[in-house]
Amino acid sequence: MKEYTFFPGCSSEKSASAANMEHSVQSMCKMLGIQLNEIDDWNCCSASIGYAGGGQLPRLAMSARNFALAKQQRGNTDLVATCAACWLAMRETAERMEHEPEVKADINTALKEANLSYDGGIKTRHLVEVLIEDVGWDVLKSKVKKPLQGLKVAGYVGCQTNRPFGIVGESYENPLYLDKMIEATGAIAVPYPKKVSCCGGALMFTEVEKSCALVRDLLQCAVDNGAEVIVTPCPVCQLNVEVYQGKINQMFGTQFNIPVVYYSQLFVLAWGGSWEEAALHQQVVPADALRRFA
Amino acid sequence: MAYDLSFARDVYKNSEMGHWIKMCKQCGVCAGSCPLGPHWEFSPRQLFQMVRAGKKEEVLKSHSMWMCTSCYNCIVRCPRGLPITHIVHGLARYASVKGYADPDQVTNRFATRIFWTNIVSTGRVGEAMLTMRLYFVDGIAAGIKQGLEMKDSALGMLKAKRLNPIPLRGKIKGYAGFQAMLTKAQELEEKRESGV
Amino acid sequence: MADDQAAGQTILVVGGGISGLTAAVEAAEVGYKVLLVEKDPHLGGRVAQHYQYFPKLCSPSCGLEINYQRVKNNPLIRVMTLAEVEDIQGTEGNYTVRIRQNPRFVTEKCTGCGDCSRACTVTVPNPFNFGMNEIKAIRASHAMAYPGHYFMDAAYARSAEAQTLVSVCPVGAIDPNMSATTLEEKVGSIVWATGWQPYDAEKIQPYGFGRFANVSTNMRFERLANTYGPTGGTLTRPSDGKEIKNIAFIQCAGSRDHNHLPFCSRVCCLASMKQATYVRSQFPDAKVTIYYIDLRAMDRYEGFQKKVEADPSITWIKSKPARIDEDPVTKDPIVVGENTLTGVRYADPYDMVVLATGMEPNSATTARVPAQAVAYDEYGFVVKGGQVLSTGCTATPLDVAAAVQAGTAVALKAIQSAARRG
Amino acid sequence: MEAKKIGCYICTGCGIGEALNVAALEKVASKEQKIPVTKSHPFLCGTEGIALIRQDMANEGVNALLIAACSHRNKTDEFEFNIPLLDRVDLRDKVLWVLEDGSKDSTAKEDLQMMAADYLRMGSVKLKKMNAPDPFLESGFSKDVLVVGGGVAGLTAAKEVADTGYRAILVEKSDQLGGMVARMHKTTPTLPPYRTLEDNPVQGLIAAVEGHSRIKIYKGAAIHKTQGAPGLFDVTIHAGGTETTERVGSIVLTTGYNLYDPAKLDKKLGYGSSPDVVTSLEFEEMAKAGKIVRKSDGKPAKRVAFSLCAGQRDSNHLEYCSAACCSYSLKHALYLMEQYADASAYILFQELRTPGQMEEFYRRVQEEGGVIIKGDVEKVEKAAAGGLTVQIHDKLVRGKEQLEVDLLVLATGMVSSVDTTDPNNPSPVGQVAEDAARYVLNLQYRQGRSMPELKWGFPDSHFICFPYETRRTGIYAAGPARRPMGIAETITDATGAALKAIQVVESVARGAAVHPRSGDLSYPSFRAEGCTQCKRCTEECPFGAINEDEKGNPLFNPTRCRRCGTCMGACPQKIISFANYSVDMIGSMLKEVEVPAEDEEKPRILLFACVNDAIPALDMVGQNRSKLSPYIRIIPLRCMGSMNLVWVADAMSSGFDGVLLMGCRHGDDYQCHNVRGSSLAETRLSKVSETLDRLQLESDRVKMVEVNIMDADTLPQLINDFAAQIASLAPNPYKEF
Repeated sequence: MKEYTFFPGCSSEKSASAANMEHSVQSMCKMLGIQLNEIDDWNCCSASIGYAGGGQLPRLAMSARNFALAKQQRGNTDLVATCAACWLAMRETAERMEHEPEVKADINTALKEANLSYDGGIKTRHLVEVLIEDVGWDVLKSKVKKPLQGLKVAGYVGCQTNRPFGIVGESYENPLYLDKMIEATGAIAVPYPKKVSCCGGALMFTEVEKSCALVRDLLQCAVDNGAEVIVTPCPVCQLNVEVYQGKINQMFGTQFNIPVVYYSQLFVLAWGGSWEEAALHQQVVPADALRRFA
Repeated sequence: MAYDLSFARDVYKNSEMGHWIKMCKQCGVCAGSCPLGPHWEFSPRQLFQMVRAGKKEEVLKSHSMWMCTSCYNCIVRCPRGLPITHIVHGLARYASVKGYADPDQVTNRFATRIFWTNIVSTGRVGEAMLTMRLYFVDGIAAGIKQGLEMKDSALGMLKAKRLNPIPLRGKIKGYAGFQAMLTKAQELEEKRESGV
Repeated sequence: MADDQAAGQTILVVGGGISGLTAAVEAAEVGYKVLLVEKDPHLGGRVAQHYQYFPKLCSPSCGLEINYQRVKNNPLIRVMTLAEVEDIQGTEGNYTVRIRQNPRFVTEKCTGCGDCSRACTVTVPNPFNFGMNEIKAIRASHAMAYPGHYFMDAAYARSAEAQTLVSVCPVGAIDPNMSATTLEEKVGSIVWATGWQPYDAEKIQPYGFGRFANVSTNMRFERLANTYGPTGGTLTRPSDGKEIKNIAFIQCAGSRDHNHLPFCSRVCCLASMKQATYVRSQFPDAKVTIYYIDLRAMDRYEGFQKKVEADPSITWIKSKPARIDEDPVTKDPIVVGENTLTGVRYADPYDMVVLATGMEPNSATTARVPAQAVAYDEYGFVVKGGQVLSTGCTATPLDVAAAVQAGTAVALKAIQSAARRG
Repeated sequence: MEAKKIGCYICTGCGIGEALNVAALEKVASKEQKIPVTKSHPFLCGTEGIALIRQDMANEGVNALLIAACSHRNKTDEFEFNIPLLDRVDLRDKVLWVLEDGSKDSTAKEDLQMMAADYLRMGSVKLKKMNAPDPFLESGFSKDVLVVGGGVAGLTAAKEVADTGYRAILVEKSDQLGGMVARMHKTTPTLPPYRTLEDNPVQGLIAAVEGHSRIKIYKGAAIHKTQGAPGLFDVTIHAGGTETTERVGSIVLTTGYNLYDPAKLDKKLGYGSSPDVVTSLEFEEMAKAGKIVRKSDGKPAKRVAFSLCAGQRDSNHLEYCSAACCSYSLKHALYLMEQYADASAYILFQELRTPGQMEEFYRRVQEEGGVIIKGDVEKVEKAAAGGLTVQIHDKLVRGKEQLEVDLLVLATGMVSSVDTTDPNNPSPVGQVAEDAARYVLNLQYRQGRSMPELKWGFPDSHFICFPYETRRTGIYAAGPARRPMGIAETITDATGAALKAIQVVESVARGAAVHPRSGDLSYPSFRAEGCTQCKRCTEECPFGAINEDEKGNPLFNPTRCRRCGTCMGACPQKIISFANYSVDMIGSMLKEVEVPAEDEEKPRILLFACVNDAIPALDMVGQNRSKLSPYIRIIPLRCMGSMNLVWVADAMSSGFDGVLLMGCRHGDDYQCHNVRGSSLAETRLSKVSETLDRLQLESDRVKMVEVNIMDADTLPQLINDFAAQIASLAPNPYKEF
């Protein structure tokens, strides 16, 4: 059983917006024999717009605390994140501590107040990287029991899983791993040009119209290219693209009603997991298109 | 006086990643890369040249920096390797700290007053509380209106067990230390930002 | 030779493009022995692939022809094509080099009659045209190729048909069983002139080269405009053969960019201005747009810029485009960005977009110098301080005239170096 | 010299044997042309074929070869016998490959045979008329190199010449060496990582040159006269009140540049309005002196604006770009920021031009805080607090801005210091001492004392492909004298010029020509008694090779000559010729063509083609197997400039129905390797109608076209259309005679 230190992030908490991701991720890992050891007493990564309230040091310190706890609890075991924003914030913190000694010093001065310290050493990885590098495509394919034959899926990579760091070996403009995952489940990855366009991210809270316009374009593009389902690795994308469809329909007089699920949910389903194990009962837009494979 | 560099130098020194502003060669690739580009009064490269031109008020009072969705397109495309997203975040923070940023700018308000308070009060984001605070920031009436507008989504979330009106969990266990850490961090941050 | 000049020291010139060719010919015409080694089956390098030179809009073949005549008429120059320098031992004035002679599969007996090519049924993507069309597997590289005798692709040489060609050749020049040989040569000095390759446009992801049919590159466009190119010189686009009457050129596609080539490739601005004239002269109603950061028409080339600027059908936009989208229906590339002089954002469709890709020195990749002491800069250009002398675009990005100056200069340094005993 | 014995060898390979009656061709050679040895071989360029020829040379005493096979551009190595008398008749590329295959059609077969036979005839006559050139060799050739101008370019050229083992004579007009660069503080980076300023190289160069045993230096010197020709230049130098004459082989012109006069700049730039508006050179000198201060009051100058393109790229001032100013101005900004930690450097640019690795230096200057502004200076005023208020139009923040600065530095441009003049309006040669100052070399050339210019006062002649060539053989310009350039490029350029200078003296010593006919041993000889002093040759020579005596007789300078034959083409008296190329030779060749009688309805069209571009293009027509009219007969010319009108008259009087001339592009972007050859030919042809009228023939029987080497795709139509047009005219009545 392969073990990783795990940072779920706020949205993956019980009854939080990405509870469906968290639940399906757990099912998926069980099926792969992967154990995710959650950092005990982790705190928010202060991602997205934490910069404005926190500025750089408090923001970075928050991720540093999670590193420090992880080190205490699990040593240098790879730290896995499932949320794009958390993963990005952790990687940014690690990078800046590595390249900017004064930042590292200040962070540790702050950590000291919590009787903690961290001088690096833990590798931060996205769960997707674990699947590709540690598990491997062959295994991912071999697990399929119920191929999602004929299902047309638009892989929506979004921004923060893709930039500025991105999944190892993928390109910024045309990452292919998500399409490969879709195909690994036996489904059809529909080509469409907006797979790395922006959903508005945290601005969905404040610049609703502007953000909804972005999501509208994305949905339109996916639908125009024949997608029945949208799949994404990112909780921010998932939330914005799924939950706001009603609002968008009001705003633009559109009729969108397309399920938006996580890659983990697709895998669990294709690997023979139940509707519940795949947390597909936790969708706001019912994932009816997937019913036929349940 | 144009191109008086005192403002620019303060930004170089005290705004996050601000020193990179020196390096912009004004190619414009950032502007075209931004998903909300058309909504920026001044594109990143314009902001950078304005900083160098000493246009402090126009830069800091502008809403442009608050238009960043953090998509990082500009960072990966900038031919001079400027961490544009972070520079823009830095400028937003700088404007807010120096008291130039419009307090009613929605994102400024949400980011500084709601989001940050939310996470520091418990150590984690309480999504329900966050949205409530967001809706009611303009008072009860506006809050209800907002809430009603979003009620379908909210209900959907509730049904999907992805939104919990009553937070299950209070503060994180190590909250005291967490808070002490933040206080110290803030103290250091203010020192840095005030340029001493 | 001058009184105290130690004569007879051979000068090795590696690379038969305009820089190496110039170095070889100039040194030989002073009276020195030169060994010119070229990896391709023909001399001429990059310039041979160009349709016209700026600013005179004349064919490179005109100057190349006279240089080839100088080579032919000069017994002091020995040319080896399909050859690569594998190893350099020794010291200045006294080097021993190992040269790999790759098989041509056609001997010097070849009269260039073309019977074999006509008999050959196998075609391959034409490397001289960047694979934009097909060409016979046994051939001369192009119409002006020197040396003129034919060669066969190695892969084809192993085929059964290749064997049948042996009897097709009236003078028995074909030998598919030819194999590579290596030889050692003693030389006094070494000039590295391996030139450049166009930067791989696929790496500039936002511009979609390789994903979008109608996004091309400046070097490909040289072939497209050429009578001997894939379209016989008519400017039509790949997706649907439509005439290219609304075209955009994007400068600094890879150059001046820390994600790609941090340096400026010097010639791309002028090349795009030149290519704008190709389009304008072929289609009087054509429109051209040039996206640039800084227009770099140095020194006297400014006159050419002025001339092109006088054409009202050419629009200049100071902007590095952010990305190119493709219209799903028309396949028109759509250029997206901000005009930095107006602050206005644009998303403009074109029949074709040409990326002005820059010069990547071969010495950074495929033509490293196999010597003990070599000085490179961080981009892979060969600079002063090592055992070999470098010239032309192996030292810095240059236009043709400047490359000829540099090639002439290095010939003198090579003469001095050859005479020096290390 | 032993008697000429011609051997004619006909190759029957590549289908020649099948398509042509070779026996008949052999008869043409042996019986009709009386060639003593005539043979054919199935694979002449093969080992056997070559052996056959060598045997005859050894055993039969054959010493002149007529090789009838493929184009002279093929198989040059195989057919190299190291003898001066050799000609190639192209039966394959220009006959077989461009005519209809005669296997079915008897007329086609006949046309093939006629064309082949005519070319064999022309080749035979050509070879008969051809003599081995006897190279021009004189005692007294010098291999020393004169370098004029002691700046970085001159110092480099002299050093490189001397380091290669030759003697250099360096002439500098001022009292010390170093030129412009000596006035500079530091230089821009030339070595990785291209970020740091480098020490001025000039002192090191001066030391090397002054200490060199093979370099002789004249300072405070002026050249009062440059007489002679490559190998034989006699240069009269005045220095320190004494006159010396030096014999040199070649000359490198490195007189550098003058800066554009800032007083001439637009008033808005403010030069002269305040001492705090300075040129970049003045700023250099200030930095070199140590302190960067306001000229007005000597206070430290910490805020400085650098205005690029001060006159450059401006049709009212200098139309061209000075190439180096952008980098220099960035360097100046760095001087400032290195001197004052709190300095403000503003670079006002139009197009920031830092080619190649200099882009990294641009980054460095921004890293140090240098501010770039794309904008124009609109107004400069003295500021109350001292210094200046500069109003700019800022194109990036889009508006008018007021800059408060201590200094405004104007990056003025480079102007060539080489005196040039239109060769068609030469300045008179006479007593020159009094205006020695005006001229650099004071060439004692019939075409004038100056260097002919290409453009904007720059004296090169073969821009792009052969940048060192000028229109004065053996004189090479280098550095900013020939094109605006920075120091690094100047050093490279001067090294190249040094090579060319050495190359020409070595060529002269062998009696050989330099570019474009490098290695050619022939040179024009002239029959004085026939001369009418018409001066056409002396005026038309593109390289000013021919002087005149007081009576107006031409005085040839063989080592100035590029062997283009323009003089020969110009001469109405037909008295100028080369051992292996003459009016008589070409005339006899065309007369040798068998012109069919009128009733045969086979017109004949003579086609004069330039060997440089038109002939290779015609070879490609053959390679493409494109078909040409069977009525054409091609005669290659060295250059259209050698085209003598008498040939057109001869062609007409011997029954040709039309004449087509194919020369290189002329005009501003000329491609003629001899600069003016094709344009001169065109000028001469404008007078041809007279000749035709005299013969009562239509003037459109003669036509000249510009042919580019890559025109193989359009040539067939061009030629065939002309043939059709000629065919539409009545046959030339002179056929019968």
